[in-house]
Amino acid sequence: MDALIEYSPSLLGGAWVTLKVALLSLVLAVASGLLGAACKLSNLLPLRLWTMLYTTIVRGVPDLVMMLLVFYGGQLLLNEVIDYFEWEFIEINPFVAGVLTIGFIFGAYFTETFRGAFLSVSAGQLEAGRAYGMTSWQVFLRIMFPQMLRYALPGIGNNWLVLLKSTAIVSMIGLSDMTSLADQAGRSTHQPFTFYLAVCVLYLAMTAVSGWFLGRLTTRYNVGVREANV
Amino acid sequence: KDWKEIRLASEGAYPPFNITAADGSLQGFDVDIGNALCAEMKAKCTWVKQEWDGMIPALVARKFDAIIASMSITEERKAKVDFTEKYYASPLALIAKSGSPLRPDTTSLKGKKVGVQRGTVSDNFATKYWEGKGPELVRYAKQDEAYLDLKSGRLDAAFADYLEAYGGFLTKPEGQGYDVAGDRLFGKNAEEKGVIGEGIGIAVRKKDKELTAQLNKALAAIRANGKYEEIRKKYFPMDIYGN
Amino acid sequence: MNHAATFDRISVGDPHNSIGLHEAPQDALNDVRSAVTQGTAMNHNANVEQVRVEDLHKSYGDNEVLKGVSLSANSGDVISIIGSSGSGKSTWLRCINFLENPTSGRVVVGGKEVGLTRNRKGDLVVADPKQLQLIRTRLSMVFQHFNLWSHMTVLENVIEAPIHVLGLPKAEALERAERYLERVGVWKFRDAYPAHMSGGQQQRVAIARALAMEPSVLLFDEPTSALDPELVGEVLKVMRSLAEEGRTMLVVTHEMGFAREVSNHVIFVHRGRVEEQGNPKEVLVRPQSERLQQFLSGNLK
Amino acid sequence: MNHAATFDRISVGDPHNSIGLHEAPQDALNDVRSAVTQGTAMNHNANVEQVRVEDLHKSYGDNEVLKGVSLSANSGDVISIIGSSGSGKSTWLRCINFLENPTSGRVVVGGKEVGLTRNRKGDLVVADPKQLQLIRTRLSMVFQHFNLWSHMTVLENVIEAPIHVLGLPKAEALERAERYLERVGVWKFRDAYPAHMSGGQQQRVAIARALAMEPSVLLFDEPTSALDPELVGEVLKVMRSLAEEGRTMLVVTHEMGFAREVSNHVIFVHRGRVEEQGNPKEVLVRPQSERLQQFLSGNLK
Amino acid sequence: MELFDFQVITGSLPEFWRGLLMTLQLTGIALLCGFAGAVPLAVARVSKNRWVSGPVAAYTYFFRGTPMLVQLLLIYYGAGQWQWMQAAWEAGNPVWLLFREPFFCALLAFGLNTCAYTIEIIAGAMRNTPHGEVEAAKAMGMSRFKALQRIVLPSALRRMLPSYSNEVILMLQGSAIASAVTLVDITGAARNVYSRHFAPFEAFVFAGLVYLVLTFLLVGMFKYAEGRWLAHLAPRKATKRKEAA
Ligand SMILES: Nc1ncnc2c1ncn2[C@@H]1O[C@H](COP(=O)(O)OP(=O)(O)OP(=O)(O)O)[C@@H](O)[C@H]1O
Ligand SMILES: Nc1ncnc2c1ncn2[C@@H]1O[C@H](COP(=O)(O)OP(=O)(O)OP(=O)(O)O)[C@@H](O)[C@H]1O
Ligand SMILES: [Mg+2]
Ligand SMILES: [Mg+2]
Repeated sequence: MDALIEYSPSLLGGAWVTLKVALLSLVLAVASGLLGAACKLSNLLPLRLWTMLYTTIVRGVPDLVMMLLVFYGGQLLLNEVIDYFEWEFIEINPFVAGVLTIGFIFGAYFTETFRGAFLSVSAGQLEAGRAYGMTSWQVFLRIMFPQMLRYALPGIGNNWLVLLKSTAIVSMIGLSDMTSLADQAGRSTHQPFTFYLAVCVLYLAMTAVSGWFLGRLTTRYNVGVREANV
Repeated sequence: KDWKEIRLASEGAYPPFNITAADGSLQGFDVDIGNALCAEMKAKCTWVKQEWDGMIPALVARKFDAIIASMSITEERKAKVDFTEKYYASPLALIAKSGSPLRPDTTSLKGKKVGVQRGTVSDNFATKYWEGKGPELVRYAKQDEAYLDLKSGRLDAAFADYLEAYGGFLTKPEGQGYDVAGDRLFGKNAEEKGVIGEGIGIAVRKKDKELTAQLNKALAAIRANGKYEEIRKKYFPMDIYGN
Repeated sequence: MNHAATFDRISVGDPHNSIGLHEAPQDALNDVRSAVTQGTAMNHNANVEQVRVEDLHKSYGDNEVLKGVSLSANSGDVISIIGSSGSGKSTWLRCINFLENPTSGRVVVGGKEVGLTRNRKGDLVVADPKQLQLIRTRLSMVFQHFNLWSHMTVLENVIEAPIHVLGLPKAEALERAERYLERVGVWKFRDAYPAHMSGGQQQRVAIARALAMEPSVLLFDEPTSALDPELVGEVLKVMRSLAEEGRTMLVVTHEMGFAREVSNHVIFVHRGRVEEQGNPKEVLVRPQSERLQQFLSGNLK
Repeated sequence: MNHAATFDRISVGDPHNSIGLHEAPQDALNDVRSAVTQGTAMNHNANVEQVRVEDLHKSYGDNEVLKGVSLSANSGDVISIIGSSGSGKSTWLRCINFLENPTSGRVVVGGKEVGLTRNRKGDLVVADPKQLQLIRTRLSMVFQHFNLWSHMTVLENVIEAPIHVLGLPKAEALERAERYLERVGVWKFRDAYPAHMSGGQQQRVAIARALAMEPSVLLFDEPTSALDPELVGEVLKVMRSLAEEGRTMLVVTHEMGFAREVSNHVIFVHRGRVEEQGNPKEVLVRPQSERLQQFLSGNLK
Repeated sequence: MELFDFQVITGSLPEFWRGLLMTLQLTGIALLCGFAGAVPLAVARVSKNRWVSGPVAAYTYFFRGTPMLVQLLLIYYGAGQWQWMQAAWEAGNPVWLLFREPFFCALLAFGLNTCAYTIEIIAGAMRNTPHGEVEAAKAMGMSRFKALQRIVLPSALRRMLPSYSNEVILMLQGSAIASAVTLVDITGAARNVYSRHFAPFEAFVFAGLVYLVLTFLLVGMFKYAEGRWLAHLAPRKATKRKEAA
């Protein structure tokens, strides 16, 4: 317990890193997810093929490998370029690389979630939008998106929780997130379980907050809907 | 480059050599040695914490300039990076319940489960000389997980760096009732010595020969001026450099 | 009708001709907007052709639903389209504003042909999305299943398109919404969500939503199916006054009384073909074709 | 009517009385099943009361939609419920099979009162779920919005309940499905999904789905709203033959012709109250109340 | 430095093969059990009765809220910590002996985890079943259970397919942490190879390729499943039907 108190400032610092990485990646992932879903449902074959490739490869390659490739592979390539031009060493910022990689990976998962939700919006609703002269963008923004969110929220919740925990892989590229700090603390103090449990509590706290927030969103986007009484 | 600034990396999860302090900073034998070397070289040191799995790729990708993380000098690693001279060396040891009749050889360990940390010298040694000849090898990601399983009874013995076992387990409360079983292994012949390795060194990019040379010089200097012994006494009661 | 002049004539399968439209789409849109905003001023000339459909075909897979249908509607025309279930009435209406892509045929809106090009599936699609939008702001549709936006209240449903498509200021859109919701008698439900309303109430909201666009052509797909006779009478009155304002209406309906009283032309569709058409007073009273006779004989009224 | 005897009489607000039902619910269910399976045999006695509703009230929040309505229907009765939009017709029908929980009132099905108890919200709910199911197998409903199961084909929609609720063997359910789908003319669409069908086709599937249950009472909510006159005639025929078989029907409708031709009793609902009722030949021709006169005056036919 | 040393891979193919089998067993069994458990629990999850839905909510909250690695370590190493557990092992208690096996511990952690996620996916889809369709089921005299079994669940299970494909793929990759409890799955094999040859790119990229192939197969399966079971949601698609002329 003493050890836990002693390490708590550093753990909380790690929690802050985790949260920052997770939230920024989420923004990126949702954006790429929406774009991906829109492409997958579009009439243009090349777009569909592209996103198909994106979602399959990105979901197919483990996060860890992706991280190694982007960060170290990318840096190696960059170094070649730097040496060629004899520039000063430019370092890929691990924070930026982490956010980009995780955002990019989870963009693929969000693509699938959003695609399923888009399919659930009844065709008539969209037709009405189109029939009134809305542009595709307006139909998307004003009709499809608000209605789709209701169907997507459960999936978004799942993806977010997985994403939150996946941020642990940034320790691979030298960022001290909450999990890696707890792991190191556990080993340094020979009390691994104390710190595992502490991590669980921190994650659960984050989950509780996001659960509350998702609940609010659900109420907001279920307005006007008669929920099936199952 | 004149190496007035050096970025050093360590893991921070390998007590007592490198650990993470409560404030998140790195501490331990490796870190003290690194700082002493920097002082000797009149260079400014910054420490980077890095997960073990990404250690060598990160060095190659120039995320930092040298690894001081109790990394054994082995042939495979030498293919990727250069090493300085050793800064300590450790024999291997079989850890089991105090008074256990087990010995570090295939006959005694027949049918027994022996835990090793994946990718360490003990793993290499056991794989080379024991695998398929009696003992069943179980590989762990981290050394202390092997100790946990040893205590819970899933393992009959753990095979590890003697110094790590000494500092990280045997002298700790959780290591009570456990001891080194049989002799410590230094390597009976040249081949075995080759596997056990030349000791623990500092890894440097192949390109930076100059840095390797400077580190070697500084290492010799702190061994000569007593600084090394001073640090060693802080952690271990016995000699750990070997010959 | 000067706004119509900005539509270019583009022939089927030749998207390159649409360059002219790309040069001034914004102007064209503003033009329509102001025309629409000015209300009915543009519709006074009763003999301007508003919609013409020529030889329209539509297949779903190998099921040919429309086998070459044509119609032409001038300002102030009310055309009823009748026919048995599954004969292709809804599909026809939906092809006119390109919610469904026809397999072949021509559509002329406001005097200018809609530029079409073939997509990979072999269906015709509008070559220029801007033109498609323009067309759709001029043709408002009331759906068979209402298709009210379920996440919006009644009022939001009605002001949505005027504000975001026509670009009306909110105050004006609200004023329109009040006018038309009052006209169909559902103003008091303005803050309810569609899911909490009765069928007839929903249908009237759908009508108000279409009216609030003040389009030159209205497409109705069974606009009174959920209404009681009294309301049918009300809606009938509304539609008559719209016709007098010079608006064109195409109405798919099952109510022969409705077809007889309101429209000046009736088209009987059978198995994807126009079987008979003409003045409803004649066609419905003295049907020529056997099919129409049979169709009308089931009629109770 | 021996199966009706297994329904217990339970008074409102006293769920403890329902013990008798718990003792033999399975028997009761089998009983109904066999009765239903025997087809129409049970319905020959034309003077058996099938449904009675007494003083039914229903509020949504503080909006009282039904203000005490009553009706009684014997075997073979066809009762039309007419009234303006929003007057509470659908709500009434939905209260009869407890899709909506009434605020107060009594419902008697097949001669036995439905045991009711109050839930936390103060609405009346059926005390015994088993009894509720029994009631619902005897009262089949055709919805205003069809509510076909979107993930099933037409055929699957129709055989679903006969197999899984009545426990019919599949072969027999298929045979029934064919019979009724043929009867309403959509047998050829049996493998299509509802989303790919025209409005009238969907409505007919919904009717066939209800018929395939061969219930003693049918509740129709605007069963012909999406149908053309010819089909209305067809459905009319089907309903007549059902009435001759002795089935009871409650029909919410806007088609006065329909009410006049098919039903033997018509009820005019206005603002949640029964304003006038009686023989349609009289009521619809010589309406007494001012409201009904006004209501019918909008009628074109 | 050569970019990719193929020798490293060819030399370790048998190890990778055994790893592949381990990964398939782990994820396959965990997904099956997780799904089987998730269906009834999802029904409980959407129940209006708090005493029924509450415990399920607590369960999914915990398992979705904490890292699977930590859960696995707690189950595996945590079990080994208890004196009584060790005593039970000594005594040969068949139930507790299961906890001695890393395979069982991993399966337990994975199964509980995927079950929790799947519950939320199914429950979400169930809540979004079109209102009218549930009413129609009730009106046909279906009991609550029948309506669930015949209408709500079939419809929800179809609509959840895209989300569930995510879960399956996440589980496949999540199973990589099995190597933390001494199991040699694909990732474990890669780690062994990595530490033996010090070729991180070769080992991990090859493992990545194996996962990629597995994912391709899964995506293909899901695409097929969607084509088969989600046809009714496909944007107005042409259907071939036998029109009686
Ligand atoms: N779920 C609900 N929540 C609140 N109000 C409702 C709900 N359902 C219906 N209402 C209101 O109850 C009233 C009666 O509705 P009902 O559907 O019974 O009308 P109706 O007689 O069937 O009309 P129509 O002929 O238009 O179908 C309407 O004013 C409607 O707005
Ligand atoms: N998306 C679709 N895919 C395949 N076939 C379709 C689709 N939509 C409609 N159809 C078929 O096209 C035919 C015409 O449908 P349409 O909706 O135009 O009929 P309708 O004349 O409006 O009939 P109703 O009076 O019943 O509404 C029908 O046989 C229908 O089954
Ligand atoms: Mg139609
Ligand atoms: Mg109604």
